[in-house]
Amino acid sequence: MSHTLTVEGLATHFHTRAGVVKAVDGVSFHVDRGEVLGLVGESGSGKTVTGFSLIGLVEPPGRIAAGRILFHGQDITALPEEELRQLRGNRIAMIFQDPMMTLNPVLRIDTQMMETVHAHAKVSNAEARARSRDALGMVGIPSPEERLSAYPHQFSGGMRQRVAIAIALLHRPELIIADEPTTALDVTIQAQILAEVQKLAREHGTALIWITHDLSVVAGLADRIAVMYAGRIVETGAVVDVLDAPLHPYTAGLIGSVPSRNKRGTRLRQIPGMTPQLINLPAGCAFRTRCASATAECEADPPETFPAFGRAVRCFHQQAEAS
Amino acid sequence: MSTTAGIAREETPFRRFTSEFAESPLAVLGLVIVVIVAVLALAAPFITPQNPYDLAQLDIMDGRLAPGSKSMDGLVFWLGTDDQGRDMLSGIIYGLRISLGVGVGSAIIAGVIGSALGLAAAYFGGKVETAIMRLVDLQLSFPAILVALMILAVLGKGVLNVMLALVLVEWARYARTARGAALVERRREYIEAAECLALPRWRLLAFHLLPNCMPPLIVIGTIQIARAITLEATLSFLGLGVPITEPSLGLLIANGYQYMLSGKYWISFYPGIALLVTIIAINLVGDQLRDVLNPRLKR
Amino acid sequence: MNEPVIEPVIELRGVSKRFGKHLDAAARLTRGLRRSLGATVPDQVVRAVDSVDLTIAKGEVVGLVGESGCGKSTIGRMVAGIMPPSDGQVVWKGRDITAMPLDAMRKATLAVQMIFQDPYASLNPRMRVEDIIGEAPRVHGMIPKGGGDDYIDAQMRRAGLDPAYKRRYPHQFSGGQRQRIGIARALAVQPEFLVCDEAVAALDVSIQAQILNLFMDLREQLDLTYLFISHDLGVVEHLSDRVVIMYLGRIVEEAPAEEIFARPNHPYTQALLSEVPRIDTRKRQFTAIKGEIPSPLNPPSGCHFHPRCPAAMAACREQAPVLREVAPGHRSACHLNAA
Amino acid sequence: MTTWIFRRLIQAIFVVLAMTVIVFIGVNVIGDPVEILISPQADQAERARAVIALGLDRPLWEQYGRFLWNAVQGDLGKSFVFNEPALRLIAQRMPATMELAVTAVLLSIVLGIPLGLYAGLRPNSFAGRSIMAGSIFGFSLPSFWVGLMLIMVFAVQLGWLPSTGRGQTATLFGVQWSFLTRDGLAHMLMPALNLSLGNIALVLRLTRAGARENMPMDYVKFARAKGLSPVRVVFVHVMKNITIPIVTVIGLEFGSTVAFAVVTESVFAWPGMGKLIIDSINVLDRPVIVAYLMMIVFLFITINLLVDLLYTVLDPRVRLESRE
Amino acid sequence: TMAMSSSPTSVDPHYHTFAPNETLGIHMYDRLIERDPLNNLIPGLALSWKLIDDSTWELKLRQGVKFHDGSAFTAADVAYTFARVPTVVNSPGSFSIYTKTVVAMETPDPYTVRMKTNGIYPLLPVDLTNVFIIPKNLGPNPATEEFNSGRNAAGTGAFRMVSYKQGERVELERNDAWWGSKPHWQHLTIRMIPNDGARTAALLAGDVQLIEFVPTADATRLRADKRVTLAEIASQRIVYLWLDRSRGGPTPFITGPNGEALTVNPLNDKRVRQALTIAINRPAIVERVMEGAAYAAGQFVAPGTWGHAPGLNPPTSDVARAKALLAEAGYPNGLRITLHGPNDRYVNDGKIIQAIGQMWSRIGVQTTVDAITWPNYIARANKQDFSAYLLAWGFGEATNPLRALVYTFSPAKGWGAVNRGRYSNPEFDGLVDRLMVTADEAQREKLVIEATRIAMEDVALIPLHLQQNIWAMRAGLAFVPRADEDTRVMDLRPAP
Ligand SMILES: Nc1ncnc2c1ncn2[C@@H]1O[C@H](COP(=O)(O)OP(=O)(O)OP(=O)(O)O)[C@@H](O)[C@H]1O
Ligand SMILES: Nc1ncnc2c1ncn2[C@@H]1O[C@H](COP(=O)(O)OP(=O)(O)OP(=O)(O)O)[C@@H](O)[C@H]1O
Ligand SMILES: [Mg+2]
Ligand SMILES: [Mg+2]
Repeated sequence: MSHTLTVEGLATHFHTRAGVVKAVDGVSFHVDRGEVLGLVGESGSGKTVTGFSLIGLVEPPGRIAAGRILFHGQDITALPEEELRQLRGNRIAMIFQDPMMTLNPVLRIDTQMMETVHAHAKVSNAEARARSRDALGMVGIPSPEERLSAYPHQFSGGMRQRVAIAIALLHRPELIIADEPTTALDVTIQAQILAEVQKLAREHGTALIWITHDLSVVAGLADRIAVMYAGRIVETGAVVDVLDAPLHPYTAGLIGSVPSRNKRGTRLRQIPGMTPQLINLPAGCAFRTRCASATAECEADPPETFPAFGRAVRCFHQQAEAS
Repeated sequence: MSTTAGIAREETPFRRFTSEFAESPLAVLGLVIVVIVAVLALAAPFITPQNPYDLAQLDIMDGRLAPGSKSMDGLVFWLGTDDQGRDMLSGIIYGLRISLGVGVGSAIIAGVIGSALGLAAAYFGGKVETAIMRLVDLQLSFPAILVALMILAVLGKGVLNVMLALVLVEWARYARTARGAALVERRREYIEAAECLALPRWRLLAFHLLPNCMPPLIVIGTIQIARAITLEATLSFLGLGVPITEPSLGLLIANGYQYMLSGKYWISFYPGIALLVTIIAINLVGDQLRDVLNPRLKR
Repeated sequence: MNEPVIEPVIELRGVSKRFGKHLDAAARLTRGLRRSLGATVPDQVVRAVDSVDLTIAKGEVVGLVGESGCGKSTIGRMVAGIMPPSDGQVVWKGRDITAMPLDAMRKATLAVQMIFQDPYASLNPRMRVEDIIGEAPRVHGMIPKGGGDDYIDAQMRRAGLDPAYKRRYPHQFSGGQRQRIGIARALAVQPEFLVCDEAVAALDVSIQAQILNLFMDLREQLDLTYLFISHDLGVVEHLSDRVVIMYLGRIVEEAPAEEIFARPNHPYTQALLSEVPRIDTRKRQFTAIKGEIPSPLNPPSGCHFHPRCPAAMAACREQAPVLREVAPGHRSACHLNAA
Repeated sequence: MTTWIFRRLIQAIFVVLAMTVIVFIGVNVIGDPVEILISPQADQAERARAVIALGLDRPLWEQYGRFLWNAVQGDLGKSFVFNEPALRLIAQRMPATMELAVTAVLLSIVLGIPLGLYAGLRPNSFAGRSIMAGSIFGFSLPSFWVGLMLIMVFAVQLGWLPSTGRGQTATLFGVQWSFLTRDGLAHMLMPALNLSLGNIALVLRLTRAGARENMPMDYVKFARAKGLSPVRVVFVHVMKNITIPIVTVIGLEFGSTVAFAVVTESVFAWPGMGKLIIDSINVLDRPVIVAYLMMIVFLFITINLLVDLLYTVLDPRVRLESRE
Repeated sequence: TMAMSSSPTSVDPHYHTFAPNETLGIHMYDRLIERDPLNNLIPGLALSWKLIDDSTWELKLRQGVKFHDGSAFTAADVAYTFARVPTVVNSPGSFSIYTKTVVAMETPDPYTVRMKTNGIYPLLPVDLTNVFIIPKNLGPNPATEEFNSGRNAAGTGAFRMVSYKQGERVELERNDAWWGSKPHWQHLTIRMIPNDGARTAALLAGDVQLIEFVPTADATRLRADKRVTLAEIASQRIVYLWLDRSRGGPTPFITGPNGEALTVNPLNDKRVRQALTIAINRPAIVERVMEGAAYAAGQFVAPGTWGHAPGLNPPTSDVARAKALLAEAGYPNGLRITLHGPNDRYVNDGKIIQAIGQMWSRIGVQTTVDAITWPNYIARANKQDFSAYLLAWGFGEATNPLRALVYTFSPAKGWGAVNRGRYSNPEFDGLVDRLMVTADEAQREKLVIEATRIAMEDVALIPLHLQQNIWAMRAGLAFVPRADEDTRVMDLRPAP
């Protein structure tokens, strides 16, 4: 069985003045063709760094310290930069969080799209332009031909994000990493983009890693979910399983604190304490300081356990089934 | 970005700033030189062998002596003398005093005036802003050196006149910077919060807006000091500037320049070195300040 | 469900806010020139808030929802008294704020405090926490100059902060803690009314719950009234008694919270509610309202929503609908209701 | 666009008015041109005749009014000293200054941008740090001092380059240019370098700062995520963003460069406007001073205009309110 | 190629009485009467001149002289020139000061000119050494601009103009038809390099062959440099100090020793003036400040020159006596004074006043020195703004300074025009009045010497030194230095 992407024990560390930031620390997961994996976690838990690691764009002082990233069985971490470059934007694409910042403000949309075509395909300018136009049409931008010669600032945030998605689609990639692409957008616009992404996975069989901190979005979009906390994946599983029956106390807390899961006007269930600092994090379960069921045992690293088919958890005190 | 909860030591912004500043050894060296120069300049009357501004202490018969020569009454001129028999060492230290005084003085005055106007323009907006900014545009559309030349031609020489000219030339830069910074800061929510707390306006301007506009002002301040010193030197070189009996470094260089070709290098070489070292040191400090105080370079 | 008729604390009466670019002489000259040549030159005016009427009763929590740029924050600012309206009146306990004598106005301003969205930008980075919290009470003579440490400690504790941290600077706190500092700062002047402008939007989900709980606790302890601005319908639903929906500077619908979530009347509200991702709806099919949010610089004629509305009629294009009661306490601005 | 032109025009008129008033008053305060110009042998009657000949016997406001009236008709008056129209005098001298200033600016671009880019992309490398340290010298050295040193070393000691003057010129569009001949270029090298030193440092630092600021931006990362080559990322994506502040600053500095040519020209005996203006200030040749300053104002406005136009090419976000 | 120290303002020889214009002019034009290097009159376009009655001078003109445009030089050209001089428009310094004494002119034949003056005017030949002759066929009112463009630039001189670039250079070509001895150089380029250092550097770098006004600081070094030769001569430019005599009450820049205001002007006391002049160590200034390029002066002209008063030597410095004189005058504790001077006009002007400041301080006159740029300075000096101040005066012959500097300021007469100190002495004025109506040379010299003695003894002004004029050229060339500061390339030839 070959997954589109398999990540094994990925660790990405930043060597800063203040110490080593273990932004990603032993992360393993996989995605299959046509599958949407939701990568959920709080701010600073290492989601974005994971995303960048996957396409080899971790910049100094960061570097991949351990692990393998197998793309169709080929280890990306071992590839020379030039071959990696040919993968990027071609077979693996990424969409960034902030639509206002991802497009170069001083280059026209067509330039930014066509250069992507040219980077991976030897085609004429006319052909590149045609492809760009089609991609714009695909993400639902009206009158794409005219819009091609516009500048990013003439677009609203939602449209820019759709341009970014169109750029990601140019080469029909096998894998798209979407890093919170709708966080900055309004509800109605978010819905438009989610609709397009869904269509994409369905129609092209593209594998999708959807990074977000919003459980509700994942609930509606993803097939499987991976919950990150302090650089580690604490729980994975099918969306239905994880959301209905979280095994890790952190997952449970997270779900519990969503307002609509609580009765109106009552106090929300909250996770006490704060998200931890990743600098010089001590060994052991990073969540134990906030965890109600923590014991002395938790000062050791909890191993990954597989309590059910397709599920994995790292916790000594897994929650009871159903909440 | 992510925050520290458990740091035991109290970290004031100032402490953070100093520790970041100290990261560049070159900048620290610059600061040390600036301090030494400042101390030399302040203590000039107590440490120089001669008061180079007192004509009665000079004797043209000692003029143009090479470094290390002795005067008629036994004084050793370590760096030689100029054409008036002025001890170069004393002259340089006094010159530093004038140059630094002019530079720092004008920068401070211009800074205060300019920042006040800039802040007012940003905070009050409307007509006040238009009026002030038009004035700034007007000022900035003339090259500094020309303005200074004209002013000094009108006012005549003198340390105060040079300072006045420099202030007139420089205030607009501060005003523009202050306004730019204030326009950004003014939109920040902490200003709205202060308004919401019904704090008096002056308090808002002085304790909330101003301190947060300081970093860019400090940066251009240091750079303007260096610029002012250079400009003063250039003006003195062009024959406008400070009085000839109280030469600044620039005037010392200009005086010695005539002797360049005749091999009496020390008359302009040593003041030149002093000027250079001072300006470079100030710029080193300014450079590092720019990096440390620039929020955009912060991760 | 009828609200008991109690005194409104704050009332907006036909309040509008326009933002225009200041035209200098040259710009006026060209505009005049163009006009004289017969060209139509639109004024560059943003109608951020357009004749809004809103009444908030004592002890109530009103949620204000709408998409980006629709004027939520502007309303919040006008309510908090830090931005004067262009038109209309802001009435505080029956008196027009703008017409008040200075002293009373200051009191009114102090009574309405604001909690801001950005926990990083809303605290002066150059002040210690104790000064951030203590400055206003000192200035207004609530505590003695230089003293009042106990008072400050009490405010910090009430907001869930350890007073041991009071000599620290904002950058030494996490986002959630900073938001608490902001809350303590507001509470320190003993307000009756809090405007929370997206107060939890920037926070992590787990921290968000902590702050929301704090708001609810404070409401009980201090009998506070809230204007709760958010684009997160889940949060608004959880917290508010009444919900007001805005679209492009106008109120399109207002109703008690349960009512509006159960029976949304305005097409926009309906679309909004259907698109909100919910944790309980799995693997759903997203569909989207067509079109983009129009620019407030150049809003569509008539009902602002008509270009995106599935049920738009001819009248919608020409005439702006007014708010009409469709059920007790439930008002909506849609021509469909008139038909 | 129209608004913008109006704005510039109004501003220019104000600047010119303010400037002329200042010059008239200033010259009046400094002294009497006749005293300076007239032969020392002249007696009182001759002095009085000269005062009348130059129109200096009238009250100041009348002189000013007369000047304004003539200026509106395009006549800025004749030089007291040369008895030629001030404008023509300046026009004759301008090419020399302009070519010097333009060469200086070109030098600063050609040297400043590559060095700055290198220092910006490799901020922690030895070379990057050295470039930055070196650039401090660029704007710390007073330019007159550098000029002298250049002459000392290259002309007097080594004899490689001619010391002063403009050298051979060739005619193009009816104007004499030095850059068209080898000899002229040789003469121009030192003064241009001297004049550009500060600008090189400035451009270098701006480029470096721009590179440092832009490299961590999302759009750069996105460009890389698209699989673009590093060369394209740096030279198309980053460069175009860096160019904007550089163009502004070079534009603004061009005016100062022209003005600062005063110093360089006097050190290198370069026969440009700078020397003319210094001489004119010295002898209080008011028409020339006024005409020169007007020229500078005009230059500033033109440059601002060019910069703004360039802006719209470089930075699409600034579109001069043309879309209405 | 030669380098000038300052730029001519025009090629028009009658536009502006300005030394650089003259330097340019002598290469292109001739005058009726020329000066030899020591300022004695020698024939120019006129071969001889004599008084034929009290008010008429007759000049015999040189024959066979041709203008550059080919026309022959005749008396009509002289008349034309004299008629043109006062009509030059906008002239900031008109040559009519040299021509206006000529009230009428007759040209009895093409080679004779008779000039009539108003009464006796012995100085007319001297005036004539300033007026360049231009050809009559330039037509009425030739415009200054046309000279600059080269169209009118036709003289009889040794060179003809090829091109003129204002402020930069003038290209000239030898006029082989010139009547004088043929210049060595076929082409002459005159470059303007006002910056002293740059000028010297240009010579050292070999860019130019001759430079004028060598700065004193460089002269020392150049003397030792094998690549160059110097030519030096004492000039007729006296550097001196004015003392304010225009005020009876307090003078603005003198106070008592502790800054207290005075009620009288101490400078009206001859003892004070004497103290000030003998306080100055002139040899020290000459040696240290001027680096030897000057001659200490106790009167206007150098020894050996016509009009030199024998025995009137530079006052020797004597601190003790100066102090005594001050005490005698009632200032035993000295005075405070501000000494003014320009800083950009004369050779080492700023340095000289500083040196004097040192010397005065030693006799108890605490001196502040203030050097000001020329425009400002001269305007204030003309308004008698200062108390003690430095100026210099260049003159052609000995009567000139007496008449212009020391004679009582009298606008009506046009005498004492530059008597800025407002010194006035009837006895002296009487002598000069007599002098100006005396034609006999010996008698005149006697009167000059007597008047000079009176002025110097009374310390009408404080003479400091006479400048030395220095030219420098590449080795292997020889140049005739001139007392009148003119630079004539005709006098530059390969060294024999
Ligand atoms: N260049 C860097 N240098 C040092 N630390 C870094 C760097 N980039 C990221 N980190 C650290 O790595 C950790 C993970 O960051 P990451 O951006 O992946 O978080 P995230 O889960 O994407 O958060 P968010 O939801 O806020 O986007 C953070 O603690 C961050 O401080
Ligand atoms: N100071 C201002 N000057 C000019 N326009 C403004 C100003 N403040 C707000 N606006 C405009 O008014 C409109 C409403 O702004 P407001 O901030 O109230 O929206 P909002 O609903 O709070 O949006 P968001 O959800 O993005 O915060 C926007 O189009 C905005 O651009
Ligand atoms: Mg992220
Ligand atoms: Mg808002």
